[in-house]
Amino acid sequence: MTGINYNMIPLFVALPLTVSFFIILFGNRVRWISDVLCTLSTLALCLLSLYAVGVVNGHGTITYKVGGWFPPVGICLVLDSLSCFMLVIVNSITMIVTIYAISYMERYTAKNKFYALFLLMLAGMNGVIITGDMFNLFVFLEIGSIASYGLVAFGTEEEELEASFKYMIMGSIAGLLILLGIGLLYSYTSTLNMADIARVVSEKNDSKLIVFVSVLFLVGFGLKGALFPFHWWLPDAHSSAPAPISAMLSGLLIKALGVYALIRILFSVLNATSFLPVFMVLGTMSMVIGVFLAVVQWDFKRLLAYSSISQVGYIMLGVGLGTPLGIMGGLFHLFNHSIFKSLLFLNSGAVDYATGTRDLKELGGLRERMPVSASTSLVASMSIAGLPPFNGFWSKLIIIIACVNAGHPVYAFWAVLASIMTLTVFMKVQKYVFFSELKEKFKVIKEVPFLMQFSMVLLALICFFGGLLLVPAVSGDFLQSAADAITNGKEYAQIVFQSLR
Amino acid sequence: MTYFLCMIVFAVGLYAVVAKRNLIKIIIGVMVMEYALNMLFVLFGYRLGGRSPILERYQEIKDIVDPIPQALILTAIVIGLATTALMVALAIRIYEKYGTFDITKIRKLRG
Amino acid sequence: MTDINLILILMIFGSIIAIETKDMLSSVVIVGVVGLFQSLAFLILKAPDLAIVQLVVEILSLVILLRVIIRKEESEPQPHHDYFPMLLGITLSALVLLFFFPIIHELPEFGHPIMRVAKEYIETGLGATGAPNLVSAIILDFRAYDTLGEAVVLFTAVCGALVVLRKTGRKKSGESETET
Amino acid sequence: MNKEPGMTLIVKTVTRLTVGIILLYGIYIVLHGHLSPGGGFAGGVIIALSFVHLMLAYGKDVALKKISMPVASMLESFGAILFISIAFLGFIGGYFFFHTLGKGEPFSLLSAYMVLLSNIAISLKVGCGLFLVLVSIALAGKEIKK
Repeated sequence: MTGINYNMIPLFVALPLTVSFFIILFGNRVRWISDVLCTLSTLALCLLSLYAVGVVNGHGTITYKVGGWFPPVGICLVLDSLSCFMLVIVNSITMIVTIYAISYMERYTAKNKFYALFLLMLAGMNGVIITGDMFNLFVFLEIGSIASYGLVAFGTEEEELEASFKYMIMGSIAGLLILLGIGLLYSYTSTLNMADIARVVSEKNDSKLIVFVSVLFLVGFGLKGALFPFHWWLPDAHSSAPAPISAMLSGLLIKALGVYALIRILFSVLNATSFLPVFMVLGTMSMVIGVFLAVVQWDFKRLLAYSSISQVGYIMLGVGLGTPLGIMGGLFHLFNHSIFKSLLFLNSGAVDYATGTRDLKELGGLRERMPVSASTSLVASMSIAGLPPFNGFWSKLIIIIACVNAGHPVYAFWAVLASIMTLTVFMKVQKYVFFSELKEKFKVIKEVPFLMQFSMVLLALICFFGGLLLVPAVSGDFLQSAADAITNGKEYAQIVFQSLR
Repeated sequence: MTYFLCMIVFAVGLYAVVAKRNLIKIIIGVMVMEYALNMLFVLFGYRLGGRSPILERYQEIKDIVDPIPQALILTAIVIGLATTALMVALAIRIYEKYGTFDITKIRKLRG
Repeated sequence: MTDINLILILMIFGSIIAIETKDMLSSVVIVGVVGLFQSLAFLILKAPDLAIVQLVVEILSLVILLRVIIRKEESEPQPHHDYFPMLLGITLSALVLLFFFPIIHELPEFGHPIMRVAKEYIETGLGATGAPNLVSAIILDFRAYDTLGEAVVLFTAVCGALVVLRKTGRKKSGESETET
Repeated sequence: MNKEPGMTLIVKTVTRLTVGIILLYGIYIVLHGHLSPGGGFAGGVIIALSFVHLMLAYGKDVALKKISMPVASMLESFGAILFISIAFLGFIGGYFFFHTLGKGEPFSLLSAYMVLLSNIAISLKVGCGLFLVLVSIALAGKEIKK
């Protein structure tokens, strides 16, 4: 292996950071430079993440020693198949959302600051995904969160400020609980490296401390990821933000900072498999309660936000089953949900952009005036409701089959019920927004600009062909190996130490 | 015992964040929680009769307190400052729009 | 040991007073006092770097907080006979303490950290980095990546604060600017 | 409020004497970060505080005349870029953040070059960034009064 294979790993963080610094430095002078820089860097990151998948498939897990210090002393970055999977999702959707934002954000002032915060949020997510060090995870978690607080309040209207403040309080408490957990772990094991902690923890017997720390992480990351009892900040924050940010928050941020980090720590580091039933119960509850709350909403984005809670519940249920099939279904649903929920938020942004309202009762019949938005939204709705042949169908099917196989038919029943309810929710959306008759005042609206259409079509295509990811001939071991990385969480420490030479 | 006292400070902050209805009091609660955690980390690294982790010339290297928590807390303090600054900025804007810091009066959003 | 406990008890009382005082100005000032106590505690705990940083950061956040509340004559609102949040707060705090209590004995005893990794820093720190201040050596050489993150957090917060404090958020153009 | 911006004459005179000393102390803390307690963050905050001191005593216009907001913003980004380029410089040695710059002689001012340079970059970034936040908060506070 050559050196270039390794030095690409820190670029996932360093590239967006550098570009955002340059955008702040030069963005005021030349108008187009921030558009170009942001698009190019996200494109480069997207390609880099695909390249990383190739490298990891070829060589197995790679570890990178920052500063050349050997891990327990220095910080190491770990790139295994699970992190690759997340990197591909995060970076590709970010690229598409960036294209959308070029046109959409013309409505707001201070566009270059938007790009800077956007890239910082991306850097935070990438940093969380590739890190192999506990405290480093906390630092990048805070970068991503703080950037998102700023972005939620980007419009500086009353609702946005209030939502952002609420989100910020919840986020700070979550961050502090995670920090408390890290502190207790440091005192207990005297190390911060994840693999090292995993090794030390596995040598000790059952201790109450590990249980307490796991609960802290569960609450902390659950707050960030909007699991059921901690979900109530999400609808405000996600519906108040500008549409590209809602897409990023709902599609990526709650997964990268919440679900991924939780899975990584509980499975790989603490090896707390006794928490799996808790995952399942919480997942099922958020699945059902989220969708019931979504039915009664009349605000387009708020409805989508509640449905996000429900879909995260599916992911947690799948992962919580603990069987290889369930975990694979959960991960596949994570991938799918990122795509169709981003697409739906972009659609709602397009509707908002064209008509100026998000109230379902006021809208209607937009199908005639906005054909692209309407058809992409139809694809996304069918996908999220789990109709074949779209990707959402396959992942829900896998989760339900895994439930039955693992001997939990009750959970399978709830999953089916939530799926039917989701169908109702999105039939409502389609009926009130795009079908029915065109209202008088919307006779003159135009379809949104080309770049916005382009990104929506791109996402809809992925929705359509996403199901192919299940076929090994198409995707290789992309999905399977990521699921294996969770299933074999126990071997994480061993794998990391082996790959350090 | 010392650890437990530290956690009481943390609990007081948590209580303030959950129970208080004033934006500034909530910010103060978060600050208090941060203090408690910073303190806890440094307590974890303290060594009875230790000396500070700054070496002097010709000094025998022994009995030095754990420098890692100190380095971590340096980072955490700055993160706390950043969070506080952003929260205060939001609070100012909210005051500008609503003319009050009382969150029971500014509930525009549902649940 | 006793001095630390004393400072912690003072911090507990200080924070309770800061939270329960009706007057905003005194509340903010008392938080400042709590922060200064902490700075003192850091000095006793042999962390001079932290004492300096805590001191200056405390002054700065005090200035920021005072800037907000000054000339806004608004004291704590009267209680609305709404005891639910208060009960919730007490319950949550009590739960944290209750669950923390049994695990204290599993932690290393106060004053005797394990220091497995830290030993390496102490032994090789000066030789490997050339900086006698080990904390500086750790944050800027061994764990410089964290510090990059920390600098970026501050950068993000500055960016975010500037974004939030903008005068107008949206461009006033066209008919479609109907915000709720 | 009196007609002149800022506080009374006594405060202004004292400020004129102390502000330079505080600034100098901040720079000292930054440059000796690798030898004695302190470092980029503490020093940067002290530098920002010296400007805040000026701002509180003389009103924000005087402080903004010394260093205006666009300049501060530029210096902040410049500090950040300097820091990350130190990180990129490590690629020469094979690793991100590798200390390629050498160690120098321990216990002298010009030693541990990477730590020294990083401290300077961070102090630039932190000082200007916090100054920016404070000025914009002060500006926002002005608007409420109107």
